[in-house]
Amino acid sequence: MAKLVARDIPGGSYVNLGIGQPTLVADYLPSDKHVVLHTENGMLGMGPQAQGDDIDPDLTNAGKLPVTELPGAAYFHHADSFAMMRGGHLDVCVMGAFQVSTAGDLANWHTGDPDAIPAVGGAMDLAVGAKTVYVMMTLFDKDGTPKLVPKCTYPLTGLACVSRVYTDLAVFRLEDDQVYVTETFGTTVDELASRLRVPVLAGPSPA
Amino acid sequence: MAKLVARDIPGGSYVNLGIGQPTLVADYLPSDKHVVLHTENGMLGMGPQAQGDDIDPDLTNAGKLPVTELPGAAYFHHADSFAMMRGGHLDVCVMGAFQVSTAGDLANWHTGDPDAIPAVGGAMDLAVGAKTVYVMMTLFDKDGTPKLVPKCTYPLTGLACVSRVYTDLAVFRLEDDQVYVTETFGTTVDELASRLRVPVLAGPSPA
Amino acid sequence: MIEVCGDAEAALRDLRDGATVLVGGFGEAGLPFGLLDGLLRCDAAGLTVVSNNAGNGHSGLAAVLATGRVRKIICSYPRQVDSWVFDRLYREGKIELELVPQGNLAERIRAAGAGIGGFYTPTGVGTPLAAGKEVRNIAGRDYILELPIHGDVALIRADTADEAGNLTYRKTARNFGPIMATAAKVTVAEVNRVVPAGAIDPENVVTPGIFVNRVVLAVGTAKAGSARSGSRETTR
Amino acid sequence: MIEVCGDAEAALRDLRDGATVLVGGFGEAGLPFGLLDGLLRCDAAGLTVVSNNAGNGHSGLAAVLATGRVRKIICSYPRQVDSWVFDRLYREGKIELELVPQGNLAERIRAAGAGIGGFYTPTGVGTPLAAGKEVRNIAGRDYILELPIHGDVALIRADTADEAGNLTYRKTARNFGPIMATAAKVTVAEVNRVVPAGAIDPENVVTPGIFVNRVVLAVGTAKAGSARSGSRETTR
Repeated sequence: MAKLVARDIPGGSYVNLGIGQPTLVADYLPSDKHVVLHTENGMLGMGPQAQGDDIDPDLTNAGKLPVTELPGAAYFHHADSFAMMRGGHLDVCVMGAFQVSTAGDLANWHTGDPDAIPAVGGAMDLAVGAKTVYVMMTLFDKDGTPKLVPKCTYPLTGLACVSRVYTDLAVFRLEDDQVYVTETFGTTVDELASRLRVPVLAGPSPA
Repeated sequence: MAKLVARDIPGGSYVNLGIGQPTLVADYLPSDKHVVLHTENGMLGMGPQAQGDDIDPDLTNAGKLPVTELPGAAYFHHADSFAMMRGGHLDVCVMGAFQVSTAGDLANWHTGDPDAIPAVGGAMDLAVGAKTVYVMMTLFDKDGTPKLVPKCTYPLTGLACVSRVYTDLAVFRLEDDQVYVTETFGTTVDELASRLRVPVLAGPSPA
Repeated sequence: MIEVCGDAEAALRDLRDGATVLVGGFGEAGLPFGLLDGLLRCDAAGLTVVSNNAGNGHSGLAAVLATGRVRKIICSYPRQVDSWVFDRLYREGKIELELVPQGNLAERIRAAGAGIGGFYTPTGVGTPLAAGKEVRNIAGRDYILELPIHGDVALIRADTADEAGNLTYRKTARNFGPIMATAAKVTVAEVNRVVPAGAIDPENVVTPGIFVNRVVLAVGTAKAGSARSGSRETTR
Repeated sequence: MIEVCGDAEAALRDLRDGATVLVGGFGEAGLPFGLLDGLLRCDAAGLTVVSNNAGNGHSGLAAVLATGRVRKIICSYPRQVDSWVFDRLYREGKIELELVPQGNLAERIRAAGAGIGGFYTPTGVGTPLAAGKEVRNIAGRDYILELPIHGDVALIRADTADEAGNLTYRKTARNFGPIMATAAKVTVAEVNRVVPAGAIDPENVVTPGIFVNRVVLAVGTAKAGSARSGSRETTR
């Protein structure tokens, strides 16, 4: 899945990879693609995770893991970092999700469980700020409930922000409230249509 | 007049000196007073005007004159510079004025002449931003009209912002809509009272 | 002109009950461990802490929360794998939480330092975190109104201070330091070294000295790599 | 990744009629003379120029105004001792002026780059420059609402660019450059040199490359000291 996302990120893009699975996308971005990684805790030009002696507690990513810096990196403070996001300067942001709606609404910060301790971090800022938001998630949760839904039931992160959804079974493009299936993995568009509660169309592959 | 203003600026203050006459105050600030000068075009730690080979067109003050930098200087961009002013971080600002009212209203950017080309610069930002605003001006204009007035007739720069007025004839402290004369030069409080259209009180000298 | 304090207690001497304390750091990067240790030895209670996280493990901010002297925390991401102290206090109803999206948190702190009365942000529109906030459509897009967050004291971690109070930071430990320094009545920076005025290139100053009141040298700790033993270099 | 353009015309190739052009500089410090010369050779008309001043003498911004292709100028301080060109156009009613206090001008440009929909500022309250603007009392103080200023193109002057587009500036020539770079669809920087990525310390970058699209080397001019002959250093 990370490989497909990496394939679809245009060369020369400025990209933010969310905590968890999205960080794997970095492994599939060849250096000649000139993708520059942003981490919202104040850096552009982030390199791979740090190992051994390269670990510096003052150099971490948004998941608080030690990372490295690449030539051409830049550091900045939190207001500047989020101004960069909110101002629409990032080309792509890749995030996980609990639910995505056909309109592109995103729910990925809270399950609505009243006992859960809420934490939002930078997710809402990324959702409204990046020019395009890609989501990586399993298409169904453990009990088989679809996570691509007509309307999110979990608390929202952002409205109409997701344009592509990468899942274990298919890749979806969301446009004008329509869901296009652009690729399938071991399943068919008809089969997906029968398992999801949203109408899907066989569509063109992402540009 | 510049000497008196310099005397009254507390040691260790961060100070902005407006264009024109107020720049002369710098000549009377001994280095052991540790006053740090701010120029709104992006610098703290401004030194004296540059001469000869020290002139660098990239290093100017708000009046666009070449200046120098002192040890401990810092450069920053315009949004940061005005955030510093608007955020109340400057201790003292010294400006010229066309009129000051007893309430401390300041008029110093426009004479109201309909033929004049208006220009405001950073005057309104300094008026609202600095913790204290001192004005330096002649007490009467060329035709003898007082510039310390019950109410400004020229377009305003800021409301209730001036706390002290240094003039050729006296020093005034403005407080709670009262005008205190703290020093006179070749005149008396009674004489001033007769020439001004505002009530004045003989008051304590500035702290 | 800054005051170089001998220890954290001296730097925190005017901390009062009910104060709002801005604490720099993102996770442990940029967390002022020495100042937080000093805070443990203060009496001030009923504090409001503004920080991106709500502490982890048992040291630093977590240790401060454990004293029970923090009434409220304003942050974006309280829950971490080892945020045991906060989690317990929260579940026991012993601490109030104001959850703010990270960028709105940063911008609200900046606004306080910049004298901005409020601003319209698109972040959070249509979400539960916009509940009760004014929504306004400007040029075809919805925004919510957010207000500044002012601090009484800011406790931040920097790298080098010069005697004019100018600061530099190290890598992503910069995070909230520069904006918190602008937003508090008193800003205290924990630094690795103090150098003479002029030793930092004026082009490379990140926080100008006008925003800094006091500095303390960091004491080496096993936890934070940034908390290397500090040294006061010879001054002119 | 930035594009290093051979000349100013190439850098300005997509300038269209009616565009809003942000022009850096405060007086002559930070004015991108080479780019303004290039602008003289463009056809685009009906431009709106956003800049602190309205040009002085007969070169730079004044020369651009003299072409009659600038419809409107948004600035804080148009009147200078030698702003003859602007003065004449203004008196003849041939140019529209929007006068904005300098700090509101800077903050409006920053707001555009930062995705802020509007903000409340105390600057200008009670003055003629607040006419027609919303006034709001927040926490006991009056503020006026100001809206962002977006640019189609930003023309700025920097010192060094690296091949990732990161910029540094020289002294007070920094002024509006860093905020204008964030607020335009296309940002063009006139620089003294281009160095390989990694040659600027990441701690000292003032404008990160994400905000820069194109650079051109400055050509030496007699007027501006900052416009020393540029050089492209060997790249790796």
